[in-house]
Amino acid sequence: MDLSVVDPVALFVGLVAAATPLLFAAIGELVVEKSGVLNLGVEGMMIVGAICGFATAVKTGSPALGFVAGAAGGCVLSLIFGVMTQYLLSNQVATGLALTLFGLGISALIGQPFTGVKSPTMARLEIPVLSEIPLLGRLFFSYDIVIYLGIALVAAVWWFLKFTRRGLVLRAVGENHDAAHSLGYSVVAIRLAAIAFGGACAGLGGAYLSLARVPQWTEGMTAGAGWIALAIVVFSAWRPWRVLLGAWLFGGVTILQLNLQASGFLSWLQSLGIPAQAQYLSMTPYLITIAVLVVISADGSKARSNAPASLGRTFTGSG
Amino acid sequence: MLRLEPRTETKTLIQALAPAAAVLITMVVGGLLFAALGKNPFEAIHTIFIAPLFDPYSRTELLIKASPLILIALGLSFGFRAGIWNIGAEGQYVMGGLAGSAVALAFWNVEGAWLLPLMAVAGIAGGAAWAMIPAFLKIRFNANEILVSLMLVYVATLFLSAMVSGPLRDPDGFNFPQSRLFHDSARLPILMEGTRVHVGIIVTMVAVLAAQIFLTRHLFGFNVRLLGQAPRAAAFSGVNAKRLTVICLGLSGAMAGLAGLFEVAGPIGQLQPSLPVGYGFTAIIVAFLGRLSPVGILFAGMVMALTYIGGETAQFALGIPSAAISVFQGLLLFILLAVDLLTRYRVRFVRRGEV
Amino acid sequence: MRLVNTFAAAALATGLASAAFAQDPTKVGFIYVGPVGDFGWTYEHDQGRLAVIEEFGDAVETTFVESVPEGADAERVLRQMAQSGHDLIFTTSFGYMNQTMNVAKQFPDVKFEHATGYQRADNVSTYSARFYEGRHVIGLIAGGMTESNIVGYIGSFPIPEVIRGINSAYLAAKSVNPDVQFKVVWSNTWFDPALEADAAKTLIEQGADVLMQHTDSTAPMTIAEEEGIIAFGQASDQSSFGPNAQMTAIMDDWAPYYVSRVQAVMDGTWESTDTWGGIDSGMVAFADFSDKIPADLAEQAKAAADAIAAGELHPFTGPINKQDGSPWLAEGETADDGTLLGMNFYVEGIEGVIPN
Amino acid sequence: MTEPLLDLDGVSKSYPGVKANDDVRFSVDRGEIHALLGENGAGKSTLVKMIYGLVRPDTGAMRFAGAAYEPAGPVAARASGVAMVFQHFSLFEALTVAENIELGMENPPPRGELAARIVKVSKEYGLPLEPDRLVGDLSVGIRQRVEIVRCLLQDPRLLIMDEPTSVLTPQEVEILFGTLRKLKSEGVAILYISHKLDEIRQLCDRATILRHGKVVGTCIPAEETARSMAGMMIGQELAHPVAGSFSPGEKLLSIEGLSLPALGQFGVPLSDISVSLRAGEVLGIAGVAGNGQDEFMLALSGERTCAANSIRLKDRDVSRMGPTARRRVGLQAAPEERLGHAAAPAMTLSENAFLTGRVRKGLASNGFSKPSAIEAFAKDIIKGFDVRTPGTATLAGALSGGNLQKFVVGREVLQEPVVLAVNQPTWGVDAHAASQIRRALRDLAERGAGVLVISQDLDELMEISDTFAVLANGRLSPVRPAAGMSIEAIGRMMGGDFSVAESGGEHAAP
Repeated sequence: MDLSVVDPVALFVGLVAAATPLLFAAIGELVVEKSGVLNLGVEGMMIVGAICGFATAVKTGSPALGFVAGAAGGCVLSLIFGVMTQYLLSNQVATGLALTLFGLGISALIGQPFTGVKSPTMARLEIPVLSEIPLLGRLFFSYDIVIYLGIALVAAVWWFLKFTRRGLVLRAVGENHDAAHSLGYSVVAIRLAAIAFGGACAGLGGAYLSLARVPQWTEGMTAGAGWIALAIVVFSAWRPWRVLLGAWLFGGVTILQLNLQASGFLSWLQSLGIPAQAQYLSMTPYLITIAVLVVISADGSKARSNAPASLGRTFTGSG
Repeated sequence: MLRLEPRTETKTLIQALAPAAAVLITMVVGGLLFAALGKNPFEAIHTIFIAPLFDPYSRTELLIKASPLILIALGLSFGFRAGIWNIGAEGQYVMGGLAGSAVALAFWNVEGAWLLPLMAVAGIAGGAAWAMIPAFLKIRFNANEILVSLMLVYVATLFLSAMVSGPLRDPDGFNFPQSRLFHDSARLPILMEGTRVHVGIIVTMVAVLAAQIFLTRHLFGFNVRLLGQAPRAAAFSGVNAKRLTVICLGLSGAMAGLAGLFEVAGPIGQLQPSLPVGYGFTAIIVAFLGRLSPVGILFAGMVMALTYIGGETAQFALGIPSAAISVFQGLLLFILLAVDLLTRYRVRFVRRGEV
Repeated sequence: MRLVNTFAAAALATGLASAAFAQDPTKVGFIYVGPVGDFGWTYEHDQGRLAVIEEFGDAVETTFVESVPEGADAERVLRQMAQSGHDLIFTTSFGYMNQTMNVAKQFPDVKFEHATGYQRADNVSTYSARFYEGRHVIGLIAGGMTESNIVGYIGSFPIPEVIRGINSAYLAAKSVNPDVQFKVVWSNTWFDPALEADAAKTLIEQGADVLMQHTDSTAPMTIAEEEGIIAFGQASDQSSFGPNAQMTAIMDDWAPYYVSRVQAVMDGTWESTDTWGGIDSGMVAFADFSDKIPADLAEQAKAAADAIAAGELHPFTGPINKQDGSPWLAEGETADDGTLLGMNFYVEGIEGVIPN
Repeated sequence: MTEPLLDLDGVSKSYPGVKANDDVRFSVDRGEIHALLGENGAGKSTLVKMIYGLVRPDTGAMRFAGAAYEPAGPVAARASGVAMVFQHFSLFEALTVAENIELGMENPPPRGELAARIVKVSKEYGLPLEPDRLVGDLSVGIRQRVEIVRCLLQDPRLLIMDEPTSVLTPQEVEILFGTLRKLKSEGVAILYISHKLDEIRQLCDRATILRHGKVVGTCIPAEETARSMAGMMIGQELAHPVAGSFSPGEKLLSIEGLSLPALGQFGVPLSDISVSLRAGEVLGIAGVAGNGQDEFMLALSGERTCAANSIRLKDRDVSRMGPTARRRVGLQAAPEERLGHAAAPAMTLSENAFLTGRVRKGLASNGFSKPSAIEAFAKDIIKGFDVRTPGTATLAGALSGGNLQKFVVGREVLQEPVVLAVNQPTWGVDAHAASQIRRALRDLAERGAGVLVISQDLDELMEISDTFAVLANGRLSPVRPAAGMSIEAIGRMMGGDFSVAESGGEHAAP
């Protein structure tokens, strides 16, 4: 065992990259849930974003266009969910699950000609002077531009929800759709917009996976990232900056367990007879999420829990 | 301006016709999809929807594939009716299968007629115990059961993975992450020679019947419906909402656990990390497609199984890629959910502004 | 195509062909654990299937079902294939073993070929490739080319197949570079591009400048290319993902085996066998060597491959001790297949324990 | 300025089965506090919803500030200068005071400025607020301030206040009145909805009185007595009790020192209620809605359990029993809200018969329902109480209000309870059905049961009650014989002054 090879800076740099697809999907779903809608189709929207982004990047040679197409793909898929749940009043849980199934299928269908194809590489953003600062340079200035965009998006969502009127209306709709309706706000239109935004973000997350993190197209490549995004939103207690923290936690645990393996630490524990299987480590973020949920729910005052009170409830527009 | 109004009476004709109409629409849309892929649409639809019904072996497989879906969906339907959202049936299914397998593996060298019932009890207990976690956290801390049960799916799947590559791994299996094969007295008896139709299917059918009776004829079903439709009327009637929450979650967990056990002790015959194949999630859709009624779930489970089995045949018989099959399934679900709307709401034209 | 024609002509000439034969092609089924688009394990099996079509043309009809989970569904798919007139079915994942055996029992007239398994019956053959032979060759290149003396190895599950590969590669690498060290990371999955990419990055961060993988996606190769280190393709020639990074690839070439087995069915000479093919059989092949490999090292590696093919060299030739220092193979002794098939220990020099 | 600010000309609105407003005409001037007075169900809420744009009138026209006024929705109404404070506030608990106020404004100033203005305006009008507090953490009185300040910040020309004082303490009421008078002095018109006569006399310049959806009169409250206004509101004459000679039988129900905390933000706590009910007695309980009626019913039905020994049926302590157990011993209840509480709308009449009839009518054995017995019971109710319905398979929600009410009351009466408590038994029911229901309740008492009727319809209470009490602010007045109650006494009791009841009554509570 040699823990000294685990470079904390490298660990951090690795987890930031690993967390980015999760970050996009989760910050989008946060906005959706803040408007009172539970869309369980994140996985489906991500994978559709992954293939749309990849296919477009390959066809046009432009990763930037790929990201735009990824967002558009996720957005279009999410609008199926939006129309079904907001106009046709179908159950959100069932529709979201069907969306995931549909998204996995359609992405594989679109993706058939793109298997084994290499995407145009994305130029890494080399920030000339800053990235050369020892330690800090690597910690903060060694990423591709999309990672910075992801963090900027978190800031934007935070600002939008906290400081803008539209953000306030969105929160109000998610909190009490009947009261918002009686004040004259269009619950359905606001929710559709939130759903579309969530879809676009999930699509971006998927596109990051297929264009930057892996980068290639393979069927089923999201491998559950969309579900983790849902967990992150809960972990964050619906607060944007905590989404960043949650994405880093979930991404970080993966990176950490790989590092602990590579350094021989898990191996060392096992040689002592401790069942230090990687699976147990992978479980911890989910358990932490449950603990967070319990703590915020148990905090008596409903208002302080920050959970959208209308989450998952169908708005029938009567009243 | 179009407006949806809840129906005040249930029209059985519409209720019966809606799913049939949805399947028909899906056939047309799906046919177009397959035609676009350069396949003969009629042949494709026939292979997926019709052919399995006329092949004796496929019919038995239909039951085997539908059985876990139906069993889990039945359990979920009670909670859904009462407004309790267990979406972690997949995890409960895994824990049931895992607990039952642990019993089978503990007695890997002991045979006896008592073993299978003991495994069943373990399976039920495993699933129910896993569902008790969200139940407890909900009634004690008011934690959202949707989110807790969903999180626990991943915990269960990882736990299964740890178990089959750890303590429950076959010691003679070359380190492959799977358990020993169960011996015969730990396997579900086969009912029809030459098929895989096992006792679990009878249990499922009995469960459909029992669920139908309990839902329509028993106080429990009545209370569940009442709590879901009119919580205050339920309180007035004397329903203890907390206790019912625990019972509904426990019941759905128990049935998912039993389904998991049937799967490992039935068609699989050992514990594998690939045990969770999404039955717990698909069952949620099945429960809704079946409108939360046991008989409806029976049919919905069968239709769902049909598309799986027909889809496999379509792959090797017609060369339709599996991706097209899942797109097709997705379409079917969307159309069913959308058409179902017409059974619950009436579309009416209204003057603008009258809201 | 030419071969088919000659074959058909010959058949006609000798009067052996019945009308039924001409109308009733041999039906060959494949069941895959992943999508054909994984560009790894399943992809290579599907390449084998395409080779069969290429070879026999209209005389065969091939079918496949992809992404079939190991478990209850597999048995049904196999059974429906058997029932629908298939003559020969390839079951291409270890996890299909029990299902293959069950269905084979019920359809004695259908021939089954189970990849990487160890159970056989009158109508069930098994086949696998001695990938460890290939691992020896890439181990030589890795040992010779590493500058950090750290080779990163992404393993899937700690099964004998994978452990054999690690041992073989390590012994070869150490023979040319006594200071070499292997870092092994287990992914506990065969296929998860994102996780594999992360594992590759982690290994690189921890000093590896050579990557080997025993998982199925091309993600590690892509990462190696990005990070400017070297790597070896798994299952397929992955040079399109790593034009600079890939030194060579161990390719699973199932085509010769599949063609010969289909031929045997056609000829009526098929019988249950256990095939463990190595470099000599063509089952294990190499992608073109990169010109970045120093010429003498490339030469040495090629020579080793030839020697293995010729049966002059065995990658596990003593003296070899087990990890704990206890002797395994004496001087000049070579490992028997039984031990190799059940290999569950590291050889001396590899750090860490095999997870359980 | 002769033209009124708001003018309603023949406005009508019907809902299925109910004419909520019928040819309503009245006007409100600038700088006037105008009371809209009426019993519950007189049509006040529908009327103000029309003015606020939430409901559109069927016929008739409205004018506002000299122009035709047809608001398409609340946004349009607010743009015209109409603001409204709801009885049950439309506030968002998880948002702050400032955010809640911003949501109600069309063109809010920047956040910082808004917060400053909230502080300033709220102080100016004597309703100080902290903009950054979460509304969920505030008391009901403060929440109302948020609603009012939200309106004030938009410089309204007409402010509608729906029962604003029902949730306020007396001190808070004083503060509110100060605010309203200040607004009036600034030329703002206020439409003030209430049925609290004293308040209206203190505060309002004019009053329009509604009864059964129609305007029955206008007056200047300062020139009227509480009695004369009550007369207009309730009807000129009190009906004489039809109750015959009442000979009290054994004591069936005794409640002693019943106290319960309030339920929810608009609830009223019950404090120290003591009363008893004898065989053959119909006890009428009057009171303005929202004075603890719902809580009292929940305590009687068993939906909320209470401290041991506070409720006894005959000699049995039922305080800790749930609804099912109480039914078993014979204490039954019929709550006010028919749909969703007394009956499940999406269930059939048979199922609704089963809902409470299960125990006493033996409709289930071992938990399994007995369909033929249920069917028979449902048919008995339909037949016995003249419920107009195609059959027992009809959904409860499809029945008209009156029919469903007959069904609900019939369901309880036919179970021959020992004691039956009913809240608003004829609320929204046509005259014929109402008299049938009252007859049935009397008959039940004559068969030896005790009947407790809570109602806001004084006519009704006078008609069927032997004894009479008033619930005000969660307290119950002493019980008096119904015969000989004067409107004035009732009015004072409703205001919480129980001294009139204590002065003479052989039925005073022990």
